[in-house]
Amino acid sequence: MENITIGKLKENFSTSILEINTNNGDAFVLVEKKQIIPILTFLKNDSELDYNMLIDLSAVDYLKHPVKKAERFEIVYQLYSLTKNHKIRIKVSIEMKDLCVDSATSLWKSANWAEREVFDMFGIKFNGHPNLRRILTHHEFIGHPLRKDYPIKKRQILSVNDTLMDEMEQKLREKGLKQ
Amino acid sequence: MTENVTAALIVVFLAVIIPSVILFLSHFLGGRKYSERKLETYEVGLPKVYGSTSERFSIKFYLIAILFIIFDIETVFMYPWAVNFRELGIWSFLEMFLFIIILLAGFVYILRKGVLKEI
Amino acid sequence: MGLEKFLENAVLTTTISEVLKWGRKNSLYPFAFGTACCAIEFMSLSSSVFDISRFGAEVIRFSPRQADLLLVAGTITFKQAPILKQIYEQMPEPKWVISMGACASSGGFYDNYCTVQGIDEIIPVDVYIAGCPPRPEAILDAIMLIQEKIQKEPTEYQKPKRPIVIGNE
Amino acid sequence: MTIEKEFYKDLHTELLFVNFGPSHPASHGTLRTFCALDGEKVITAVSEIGYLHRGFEKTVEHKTYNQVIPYTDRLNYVSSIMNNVGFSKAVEKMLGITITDRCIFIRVIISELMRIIDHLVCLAALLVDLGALTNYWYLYNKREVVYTILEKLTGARLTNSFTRIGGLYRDLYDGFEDDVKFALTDIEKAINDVLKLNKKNKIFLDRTQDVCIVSKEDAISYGFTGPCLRASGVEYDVRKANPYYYYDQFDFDIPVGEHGDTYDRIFVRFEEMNQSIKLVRQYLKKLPSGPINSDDKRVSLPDKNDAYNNIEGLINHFKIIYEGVKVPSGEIYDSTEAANGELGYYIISDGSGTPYRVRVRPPCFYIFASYPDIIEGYRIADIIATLGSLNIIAGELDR
Repeated sequence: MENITIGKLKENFSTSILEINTNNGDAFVLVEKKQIIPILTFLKNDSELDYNMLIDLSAVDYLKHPVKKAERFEIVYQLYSLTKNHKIRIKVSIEMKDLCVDSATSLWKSANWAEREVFDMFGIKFNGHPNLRRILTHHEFIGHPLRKDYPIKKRQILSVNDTLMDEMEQKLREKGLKQ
Repeated sequence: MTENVTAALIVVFLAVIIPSVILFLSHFLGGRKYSERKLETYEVGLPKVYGSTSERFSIKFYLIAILFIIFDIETVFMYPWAVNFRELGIWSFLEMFLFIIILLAGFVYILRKGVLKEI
Repeated sequence: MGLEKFLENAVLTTTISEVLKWGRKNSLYPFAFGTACCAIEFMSLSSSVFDISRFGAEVIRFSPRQADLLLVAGTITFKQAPILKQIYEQMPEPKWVISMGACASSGGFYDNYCTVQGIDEIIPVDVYIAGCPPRPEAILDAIMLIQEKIQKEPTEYQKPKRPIVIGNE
Repeated sequence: MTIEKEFYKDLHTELLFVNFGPSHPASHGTLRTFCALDGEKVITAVSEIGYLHRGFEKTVEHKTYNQVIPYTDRLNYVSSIMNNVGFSKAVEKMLGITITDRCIFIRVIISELMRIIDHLVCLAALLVDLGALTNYWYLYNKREVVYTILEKLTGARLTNSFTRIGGLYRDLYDGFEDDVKFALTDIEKAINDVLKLNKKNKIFLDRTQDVCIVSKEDAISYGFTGPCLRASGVEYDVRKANPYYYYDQFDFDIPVGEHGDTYDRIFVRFEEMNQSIKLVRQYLKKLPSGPINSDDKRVSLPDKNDAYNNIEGLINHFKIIYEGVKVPSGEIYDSTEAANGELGYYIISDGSGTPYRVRVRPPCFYIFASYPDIIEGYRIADIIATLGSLNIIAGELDR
């Protein structure tokens, strides 16, 4: 049963698709890092696929996974179409040397905070993200906790809370209220 | 005549003495221990408070304050009138009615101008 | 002296400290520092089934200036710790702290990089409540222990005689 | 005819920076919004979360699957069994085991009860923030009625880790059906009382109507799900879109709002409570009898005399408890309709008893991400009403 999404993806982006697989009933496609934004825009704007909702964006660290993967990190986009009621999982693998990928905030606003959390937890940078900062851990935190090599009990104390003024000024400048 | 005055004096006495006694007791009896962090302004425990008290306030608050004062004083004038409403007879009723009409005109102006909406 | 005999049972004579203790004990103003699941149990504490106002602690203040009982309900993470410390510092003097729940008392079952392992690392705590979340009756018991501690603790006008032991008779 | 805009512009009053901060009565404990105000109106706002980040995803990587369930309780601690059901459903799908019908029915009945009491607390807290204090006691006492049922059933009031992988902690106590029926009529009475108080209340209507409107496109782009998305007019409910646990065989309809303002978000929740009550009644009528744990040896513990008398039962019992349920290597993303929206679990297993990675898709993370943008231009009183109507639960938000 070749679902329509994979069929269309093969037609248009056959070169940049690295792996297609189904597991527990869900299909997922591993794509090239360079082609991720064109693929996502195609999935969103194509009338037949119409993936208008990015349900979830997360990352996985395959350092200690028994099955050896080519690169260490993988970013996972769960897409869902409200009108067509079908979903697809797009994966992008990120190698340790070049920890960055293009940001999807231009396509969906839900990617904004999800990417900030992936940056906070794994240290993967998103080019073109409007406000890439830590979101869950405090601003004096060093290291990225959800990596497999970060010890679970390594605690870091926060001395002074973040005043958020720099973030606020950036927003004010965008609105033209502050020089 | 005198029992009215004595009644008023008792009220004034109570109104002045009791709060001052309470304030004096709490000031005198309560323990006091100041630390540098306790005297900082309370901003939900966050380090930096922005702006100072000498900054300019938005004009809208001034409007609200003035409107409140006008209509509050109006009700203050009504109290003594309402208390001995019977003895004062018809003329005072018409006088007070005139007073209310004037203020009502001001109120209609405010509603038309939509001052309260703008806040 | 003859004063009591003369006034018989018309007037009760007592010391200032007793009056102060009685006043402080029965009108605790809790500062509900609720962060996690214990805050929901604190909400059911202040609703009418387990009524906290039976102990005079019904007026829940959200500013440290008007509170004298800091009730820390929920997990305190390292990001929240400076705020808790600052709020504790800014509370006026006769103040007591209840650490409600396993997370506040010892970090609970979150033994990881971001949870403070017990708020007594940051602020002195008077009464710990076990449970995750503790039942509302357990919080009422803690408030009674605080009241017992106020009754036994010497006020600023008395010299401290010996360490106070609460809750075991 | 209002005051001309230029009248204010040249007065160049300063922006007032205020923290609607972590410990504020209306900020549910750990949400912080740094607002720049002009008078009462919010010009721009910046939100900060993470004050209750307890490291769920890191801690869970060292626990076996059944040990993860108490951690999922503390995600959305207002309706905790819904998280358990979501997690166990995802793991059971990975294992490929089918759970018994009675277990499905009990899970749905308790989940719908949890959805009702989640909306009760959300509306109670919201109405307290709006100043309507009496509704707090009307609604909150009905939650205590359901608490007594949960205490009898699971032993805990709030964090009742009730499901296990492949079944439940225990069967229903007898007299459960009558308690639930009594609780439902009680809740209906409380909802009517609160609606009588608020439905035509001018102050309530003025404070909630046309406040922080979220358009349909914005709601989808922000990743809204659940009552907040339906309030904006998008009819998406996981129970209808891809039904699980026989939801398609029972009739209930999804309330959908038109404007997507605070008023719609509140009344979608009120209407959803009525639908959930209807659902629980239908499920109660058809509650089948039979075992509650699936008989699959990889998952369910052997019964008592097996574990004590023969060696296979003993080893099986020891292996499941000690090394945890062995889930075949693979990955899954499975979602259920929790009270705040679509609660998804993306689980990667490496064949051992402990999960390799559990990623929770928290519904209110994406809803709160839009908060600084949707409150621009509204007054402080409105942003408090809006925060209440979004029902942000910090445990689920910061994980």
